[in-house]
Amino acid sequence: MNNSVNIQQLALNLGLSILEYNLIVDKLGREPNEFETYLFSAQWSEHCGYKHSKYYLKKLNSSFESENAGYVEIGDNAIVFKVESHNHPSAVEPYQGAATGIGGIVRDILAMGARPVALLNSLKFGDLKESKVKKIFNGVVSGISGYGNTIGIPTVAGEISFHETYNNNPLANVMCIGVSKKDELMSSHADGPDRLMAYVGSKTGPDGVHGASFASKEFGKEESPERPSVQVGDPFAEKNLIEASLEIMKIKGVEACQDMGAAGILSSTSEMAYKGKLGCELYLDKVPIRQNDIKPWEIMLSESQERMLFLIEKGCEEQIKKICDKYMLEFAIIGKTIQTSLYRVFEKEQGKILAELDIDVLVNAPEFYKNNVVPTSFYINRGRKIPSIEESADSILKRILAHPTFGSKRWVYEQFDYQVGTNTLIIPGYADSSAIWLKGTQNAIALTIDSNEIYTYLDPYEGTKNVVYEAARNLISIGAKPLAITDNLNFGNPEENEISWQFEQTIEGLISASRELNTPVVSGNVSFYNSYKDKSIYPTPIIGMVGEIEDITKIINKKFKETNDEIYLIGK
Amino acid sequence: MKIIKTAVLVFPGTSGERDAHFALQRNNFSVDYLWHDFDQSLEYDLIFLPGGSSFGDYLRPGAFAKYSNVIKSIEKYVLQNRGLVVGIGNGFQILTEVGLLPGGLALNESNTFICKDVLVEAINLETPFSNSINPDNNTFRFSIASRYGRYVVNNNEIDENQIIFKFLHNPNGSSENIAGIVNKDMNVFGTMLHIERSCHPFLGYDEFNPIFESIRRYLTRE
Amino acid sequence: MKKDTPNKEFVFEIKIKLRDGILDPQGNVTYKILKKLNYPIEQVNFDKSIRLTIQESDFQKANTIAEEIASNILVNPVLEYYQISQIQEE
Amino acid sequence: MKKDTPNKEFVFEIKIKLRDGILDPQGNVTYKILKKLNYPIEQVNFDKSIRLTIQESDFQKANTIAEEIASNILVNPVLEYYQISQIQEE
Ligand SMILES: Nc1ncnc2c1ncn2[C@@H]1O[C@H](COP(=O)(O)OP(=O)(O)O)[C@@H](O)[C@H]1O
Repeated sequence: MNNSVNIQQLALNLGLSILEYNLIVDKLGREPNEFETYLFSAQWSEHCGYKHSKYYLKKLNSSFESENAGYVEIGDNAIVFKVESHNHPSAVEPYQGAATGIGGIVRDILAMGARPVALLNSLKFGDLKESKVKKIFNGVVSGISGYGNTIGIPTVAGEISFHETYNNNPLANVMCIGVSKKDELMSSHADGPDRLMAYVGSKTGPDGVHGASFASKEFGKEESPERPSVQVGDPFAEKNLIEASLEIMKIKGVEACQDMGAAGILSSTSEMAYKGKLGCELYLDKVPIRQNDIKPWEIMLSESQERMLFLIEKGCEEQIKKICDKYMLEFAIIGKTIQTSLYRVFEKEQGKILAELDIDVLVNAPEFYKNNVVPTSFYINRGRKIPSIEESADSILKRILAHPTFGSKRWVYEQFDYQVGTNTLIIPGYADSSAIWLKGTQNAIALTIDSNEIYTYLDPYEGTKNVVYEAARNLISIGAKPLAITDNLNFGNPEENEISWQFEQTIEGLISASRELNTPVVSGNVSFYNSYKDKSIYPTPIIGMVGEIEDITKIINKKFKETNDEIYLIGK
Repeated sequence: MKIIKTAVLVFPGTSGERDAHFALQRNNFSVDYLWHDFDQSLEYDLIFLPGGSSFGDYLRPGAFAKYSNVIKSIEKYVLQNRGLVVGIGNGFQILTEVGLLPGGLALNESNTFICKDVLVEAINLETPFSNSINPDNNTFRFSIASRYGRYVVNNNEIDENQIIFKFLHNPNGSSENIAGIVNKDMNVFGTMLHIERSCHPFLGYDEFNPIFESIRRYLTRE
Repeated sequence: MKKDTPNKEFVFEIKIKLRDGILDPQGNVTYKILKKLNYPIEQVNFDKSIRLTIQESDFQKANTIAEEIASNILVNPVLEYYQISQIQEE
Repeated sequence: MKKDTPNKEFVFEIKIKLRDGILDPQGNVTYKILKKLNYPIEQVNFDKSIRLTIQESDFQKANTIAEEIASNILVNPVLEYYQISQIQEE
């Protein structure tokens, strides 16, 4: 198997391009072995590598790629927040897709050392008349309910719209907000050699090992082509992981933390070491596994849920193990940091070496940039005349009101526990934003999540600015001061010219609006390839915004108060 | 004022413990958290089993909590009538699973989780948990948040005077609109109503919480 | 059963199991608890079992419908597989 | 299975059903969906099915344990009853 033709073929089957493959060989000065090829295929995937978005995102967010989530300060508190998508999994298995989406974003916030205190979501579905769409809608809502409620984090606000552009590509974006004392935030950077890498959480199984079945069709004789790639969420383990992690982070000698998300062990260990300008060694026999026939590369790439990586000094293992036992979680030391910037994976300590790579080659996926040109569709859209309206206002109004996008969302949000934590000052349906009380103070965090796929389709630049403005208005409407933005950019295939242009325009719009409002973009996420049979969704940037309420007694909601009160319209 | 000592139990998966803590403190109870493997005798005036879930509720809500050490201590505590026990949500489910309260909690009629405010009426005001309620002002708004909130009980397992609260509009299909019950000795109270969420006007509820008020009155009178 | 129709009732059990390699959180936790209670348990699996009562003129037709419902509606093949069997009314 | 023990493995299925008169919301909701899709469906019931793999020296002992686990732990007698059966490993 270890001859060049096969390795190259494997690389291609795993989704690397020939260009990327050659780049790897070039940078390594040799051909990667089979195991290493798997590592590259995951670490250089769009999902981990941000190949098609890095160039733009750097313009947007100065701290891009440095920590798990961004934050703002309110009083002594750091408010940590981020939004994440789980669009593709939700299309395939709506319940588990949405559930594991929540799990992932919650661990991102947790990894910063913050206790997650609220969830929001933005959901996009196709035409509800289609039975397939209905099934996805039901599944996503009950997945959020099942997972979010069980881990005891309130889902306090959100938005849902229905449009045929999402018929085959639903969007499930979830935003999580956490609170930490400013000086207790956790780093995700390794800060010295010979620190131990501690694995905490559920066991590793073959969940979400992408490309596995695909690759094995070509290569595998013994591999089962039936390997599942759908992850199942275990909210009980997540709840335990939240409590355990917060306890572990209090231990002196615990230096860094990183959740195991996409490409689990591989990306968490390599990025943690790389950010600390170090290398690391891993011993795969130490990883707690769920089934014996799992392969080394599967262990590395597995996206089994509810796992965390901690970097610790020698000597605090026992304390951590005790906490893990208390919370019924696995604990193992799976490796350590080393001074040389190499990424080494061993079958076992002093055993066979499976990979030895320059860590910055592994971690730094190539960056693609296109010279975008304005697509003709934009001019066509811009040239559209306002259609003459024949229908009566009465019947148009009825049609609008009957559209599920404008209907009451009560059926949805009543399935979410929006009150647990008893910090929810504004519950769903009462105002355009929610507010979470920082108990012990007069302050609250104001929260909203917004998008408008029609605007952003017609003009991604202006549309995106509009969404940012809307988010800010929603915060202002309850008396909050907008502070910062997180975003999730849901797009089609970035290799297409039109999509690439849409993406660039969206970023420009975001930069412009966030400067105008003085609300920096502190975190975010990109979801590409939301397309089906070559048809991409409307560009859908989703904006989460966080604001500050200085005095919770001054919060206002949108209910009319008294008869004969006068109504004013402000603006034009 | 006599200090009322309360233990809030925490099982793996519990999420309502801090809510209970906040509410109890606002009502001037002193509060300790107790992890579920606690097996000493319980030197408290009130034992509070909060909401959330326990062990993921993966078999049935509350089913596995039964095997925690603390349960044996609670059984003794109840038998010897050493104080009061309150179970909210998952706490209620645990108390029925253990057998300290009759009946059981089944999947809501709607097959979905339900989080909303409901109106209930207090119909027995002669219990340690309801003695402060004014008969002319006995309707309250409380929050529910559960998927397994449908209370099921056979008529012959429960006496009329064990029912403290009834729903005005049944949200989940519970037998006889029952929203909160006590055991025969009237020292254990269970409900799916999140009474601990009704503790602060900022959170949309009255300051006055009839249940905490009644408990205080009962325990300080003795 | 309606008296005025020639149709018969057939009851099928659709047993739905998780595919190999798919996490079974319910089974896992139940296993851990039983282990802790010192039962000589090796494994616990949670399956679903759904009974469908179908009205049709003959078994073949009813069976086809049950298969269709199972595979199109009740089961997600990326996670699960199913077994179908006729059961006699108790 | 551990090689150094004389024990054998026995697998039991515990089928848990709702007692008569206890509403089955999952079954009801699924029934309504199927009805709407025009299936000739009369009734849908959701049961639980739990497989226990028990290690014991003989069937009798294993069966006693399975019964004990089922009746003491797996079933809430207020709401449910169970049936137990041995199954052959597939
Ligand atoms: N997916 C969701 N999750 C939680 N809450 C939601 C969701 N969708 C809508 N909501 C809540 O329902 C209420 C009404 O939402 P929406 O119909 O978008 O109204 P508006 O246009 O006035 O914001 C808001 O409080 C919103 O936060």
